[in-house]
Amino acid sequence: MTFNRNYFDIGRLDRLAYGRTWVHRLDPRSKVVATLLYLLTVVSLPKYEVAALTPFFLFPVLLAALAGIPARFILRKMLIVSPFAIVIGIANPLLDTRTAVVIAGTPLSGGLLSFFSILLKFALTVGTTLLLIATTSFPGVCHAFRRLGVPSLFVSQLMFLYRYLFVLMEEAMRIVRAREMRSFGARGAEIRVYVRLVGTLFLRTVDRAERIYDAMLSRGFQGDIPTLGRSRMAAADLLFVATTVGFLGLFRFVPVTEGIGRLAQGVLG
Amino acid sequence: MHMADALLSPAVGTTLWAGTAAITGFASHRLKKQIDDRTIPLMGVLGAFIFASQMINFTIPGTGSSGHLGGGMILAVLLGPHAAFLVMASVLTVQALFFADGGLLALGCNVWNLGVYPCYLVYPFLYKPLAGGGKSPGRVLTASVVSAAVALQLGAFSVVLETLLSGKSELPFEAFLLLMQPIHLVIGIVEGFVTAGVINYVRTARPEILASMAASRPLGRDVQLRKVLATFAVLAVVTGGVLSWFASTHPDGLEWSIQRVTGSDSLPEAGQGIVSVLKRFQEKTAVLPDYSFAPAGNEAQKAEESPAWPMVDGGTSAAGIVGAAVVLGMVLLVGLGIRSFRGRNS
Amino acid sequence: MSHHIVEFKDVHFRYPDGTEALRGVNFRITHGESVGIVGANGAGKSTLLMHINGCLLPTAGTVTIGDFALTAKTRREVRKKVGVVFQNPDDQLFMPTVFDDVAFGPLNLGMDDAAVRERVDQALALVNGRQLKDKPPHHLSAGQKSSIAIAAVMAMGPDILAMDEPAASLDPRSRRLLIALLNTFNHSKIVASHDLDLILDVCQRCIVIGGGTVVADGPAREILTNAALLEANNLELPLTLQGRS
Amino acid sequence: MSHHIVEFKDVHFRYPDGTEALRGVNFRITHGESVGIVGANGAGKSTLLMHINGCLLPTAGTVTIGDFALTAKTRREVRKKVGVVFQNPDDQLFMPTVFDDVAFGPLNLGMDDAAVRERVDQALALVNGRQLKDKPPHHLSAGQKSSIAIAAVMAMGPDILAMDEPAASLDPRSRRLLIALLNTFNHSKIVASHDLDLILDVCQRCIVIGGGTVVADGPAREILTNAALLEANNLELPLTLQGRS
Ligand SMILES: Nc1ncnc2c1ncn2[C@@H]1O[C@H](COP(=O)(O)OP(=O)(O)OP(=O)(O)O)[C@@H](O)[C@H]1O
Ligand SMILES: Nc1ncnc2c1ncn2[C@@H]1O[C@H](COP(=O)(O)OP(=O)(O)OP(=O)(O)O)[C@@H](O)[C@H]1O
Ligand SMILES: [Mg+2]
Ligand SMILES: [Mg+2]
Repeated sequence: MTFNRNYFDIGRLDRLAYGRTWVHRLDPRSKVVATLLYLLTVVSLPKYEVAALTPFFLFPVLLAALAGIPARFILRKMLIVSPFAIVIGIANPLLDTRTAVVIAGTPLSGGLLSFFSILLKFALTVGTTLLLIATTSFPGVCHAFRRLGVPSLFVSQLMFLYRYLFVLMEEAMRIVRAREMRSFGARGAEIRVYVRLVGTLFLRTVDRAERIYDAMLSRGFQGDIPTLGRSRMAAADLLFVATTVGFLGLFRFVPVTEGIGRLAQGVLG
Repeated sequence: MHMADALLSPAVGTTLWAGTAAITGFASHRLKKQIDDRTIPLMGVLGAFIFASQMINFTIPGTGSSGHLGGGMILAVLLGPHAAFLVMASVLTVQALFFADGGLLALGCNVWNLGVYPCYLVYPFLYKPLAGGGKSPGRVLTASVVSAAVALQLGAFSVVLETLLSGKSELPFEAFLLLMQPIHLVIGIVEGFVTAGVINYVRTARPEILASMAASRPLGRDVQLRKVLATFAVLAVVTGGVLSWFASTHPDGLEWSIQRVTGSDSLPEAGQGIVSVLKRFQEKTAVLPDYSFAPAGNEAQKAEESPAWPMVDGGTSAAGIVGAAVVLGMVLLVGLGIRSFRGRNS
Repeated sequence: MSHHIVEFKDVHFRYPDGTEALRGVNFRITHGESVGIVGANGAGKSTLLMHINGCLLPTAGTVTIGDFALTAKTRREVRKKVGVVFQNPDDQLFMPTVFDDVAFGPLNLGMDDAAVRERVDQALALVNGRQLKDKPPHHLSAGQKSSIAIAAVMAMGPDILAMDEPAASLDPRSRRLLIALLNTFNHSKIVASHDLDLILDVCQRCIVIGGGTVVADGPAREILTNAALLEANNLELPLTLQGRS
Repeated sequence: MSHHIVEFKDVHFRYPDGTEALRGVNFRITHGESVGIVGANGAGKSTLLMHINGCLLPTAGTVTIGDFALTAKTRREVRKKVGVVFQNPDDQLFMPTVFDDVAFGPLNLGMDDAAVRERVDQALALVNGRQLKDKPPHHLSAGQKSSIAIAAVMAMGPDILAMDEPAASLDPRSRRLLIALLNTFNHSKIVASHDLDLILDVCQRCIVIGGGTVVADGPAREILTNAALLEANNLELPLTLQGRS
């Protein structure tokens, strides 16, 4: 059943992508470029940086809020993402125990700081990537890739993969269901049966590819997947990218958090 | 074992991005000339198949845990290296985008680890010789198990290197290696068995499919193989060069770990870091501040000449924490505000 | 004896992507009844059928089969009693030959080889499919696949039979045979279909599903002649009742 | 002008596994005719349809479409004239959004962007599907998928339309809409189906296929009321003609 969950989750993510807010309507290229710049900037922050990472939450939070993406859904998806980074990062506090900073009399080790840093980066990168799909749609991202110069053969793969992902996953789910129904938990999950199931799925996939190819030929396919000239980058897109760059530059190179902290301390104190 | 954005440094990420982008271009170019256009939908649908097949699981005998099909190896066998590589790259792209598994920056690493090795290294040099014509189920089994295991070992090893070179993790090299390699040996062997099973099943059920696929993939002919190899070698050298340059200028990753494991116990109380005025300036202007102009020399020296990070000063740090809390609060408020505004309007 | 009872009590089901496919379904089918489930595309018929043997479990409400409330724990037992034939026969034939496929269920029930062979033989005879025994399923025509999928379920000797759109790709003779087959099966049966004539031939009772709830429930003859009700649910009079000018 | 003629002359076809699916098929369909193809499961209907635009090429005999004998060389030309909708709409909607899918054909015909947009718009309007433009196909219902598959073919402006079992999973209302849609298309059309009532509603002529050859060929009304002929081919009277006691 865990797989079903996974599957339905991407179904939901996919559905969100067909929303109609102005974030959704931005040119996919501008969102792809902005996201990549964002990721690079976040990742470029030094190992022990914690406080300076916090302003970067503004970007995903703004995007999610403006595009009407339910925050809880994105958060839940973040939890089921492979925890590799966290598993690796959790070793840091154990290994790097040198005191790096003393705050209000409490010594904090370098490992602890770098672990927090990894956690924050994890949240920022994963959340923003999910938001890219949730606001752009997968076909949108593909079109953006193509127009940003990614080889068209590769992009065609991606589009077919996306289109048939849902079809084949449902097929696989129905196969699993059929097996479950007639196996009573007793047998039916051995490698031998498994290999046949996957083999069958494979054969049917190949047959399906054949039928798809026939359908493509029937509609004049000549070896290249044609595309229509899509939307042009509008003023809104340029503005969006420019704002993003400004935002990234500001938070990357100016210690904003610290300043705000001082200010707050000043006000309080 | 997808490499993750959060563990990555921009240098490692972009280097591998460049490497895999080059290979993607190369593979597309090659394929465009070779394939009959029937292969285009086939590749796409097989990518979806890799996902779908992962929804079906089996119980690993004697353990009660369950496994499923990997991807790179079986694709290489069925489609040949170029097509398999592109499909694998698509699969990983979808994982990065839809599941945020790995992430966009780490995509380069992941395509390298899970696509380049099985398709361009293991398949031509290990699988093909071992499997022979692929007619004998026994040889296919041996070849698949060995290939899948080796491919995954290479992949796992690369994850270790990439992580350590990125310098975000404190895990010592050897410990990390010990953590990664054995697990992936087991996974690789299981994957090999399954791969062989499926290939042999397909061969008995519909021999014509494997035959027709083989027909549309001329990589077996060695002229091209040599070119592939040359390209691969060049890329490997470039990547290796960049990585090792990077490693040598960035001591807080690999070297430090090794040093730590080899037991120079006189570890400094304070961390290494970026301190000098020049370096602070650097940090504020360069995109990759950690990596350029890093003073050569080993950890101990550095620690001696530099005060603790980041200029331990209760005030500053406390200000950092307070600031972080305030910033997060403001961000949250902004989000909630927009949401309730939208809610009222719709 | 409550053995072959199927009871839905306020069953709700939401697909994890948010689609509310069932919104409070209530009915009770007693032993020996034959019930047709009809409704528009997307009304929730298939979703409902998948609840009958626990392929899906309700998000709220309860499904009771015989003596068991259907839960993740009891569904294994329940599946021995309930045979379900789903909409797409392709997905149900997963073994390399027709014989292997029909034998899969009986083998998993732990029968010995001879008994399995006999079961398979009987089940194939039931759908006129003996000559297809050694064929691989992917080389069958659409209608042949449907027949085999039915045989595979019948081979397990179910007490309750549920079928989703069983006649969609059958030729008229095979459809007629299926109707006859269903009429000889005298335990409870539940058939979801757009083929209202088939429902009229096979079922005494008919449930109309619309928007995830039961819109109407009554004698098939009555429901399927109620033009206004049918119209409102994207249906129309069974063709045999429409006649032709 | 022989433009929209479809002619099969002694067409044989054997699948690679040895199954002889067609064994000498002969017929000629002239411009503007609407022809139903009926027959038992496995009779060879789908196989026949795949010959009409050269997805399969005869092992022996010739298929002529308009002025061309269909060969590996001419089939590209032929495909511009012949639109085929196969049995499974999922296999025909292969692009990631409805718009892209419908635009695929016109783009391949080399039209410019504005013309393509217009074509797509018209084709979608034809099937009442304009509002689905930006949806991905996997968010469509079965009936919607069928409609879009038809729109995608219609967007190429075919002179001849061939469809394999177009109504199989549609609810009665969607089926009725499809019948109306087919009746507005006034070039040649060929429909293979087990739904004899649909054939009767849409086609003037009917060809019965049995065992890979043409068993009967004549006016639909005549063929589909010939009980003995139908019986011999696993068929039966259309349900609307059967009435009910
Ligand atoms: N896997 C799924 N994920 C999300 N929503 C689904 C899924 N399967 C079905 N649905 C939705 O649930 C609702 C009920 O679907 P269901 O398949 O039960 O309808 P149905 O009555 O069987 O229709 P049909 O006559 O076309 O077979 C529909 O709105 C459908 O879009
Ligand atoms: N790919 C294939 N390989 C081998 N034999 C096939 C293949 N497809 C169909 N056949 C066989 O060819 C014959 C004709 O099949 P076809 O699919 O044309 O029948 P059909 O009239 O469309 O049947 P249905 O009404 O069930 O769709 C059948 O005997 C079938 O088993
Ligand atoms: Mg259904
Ligand atoms: Mg057919």
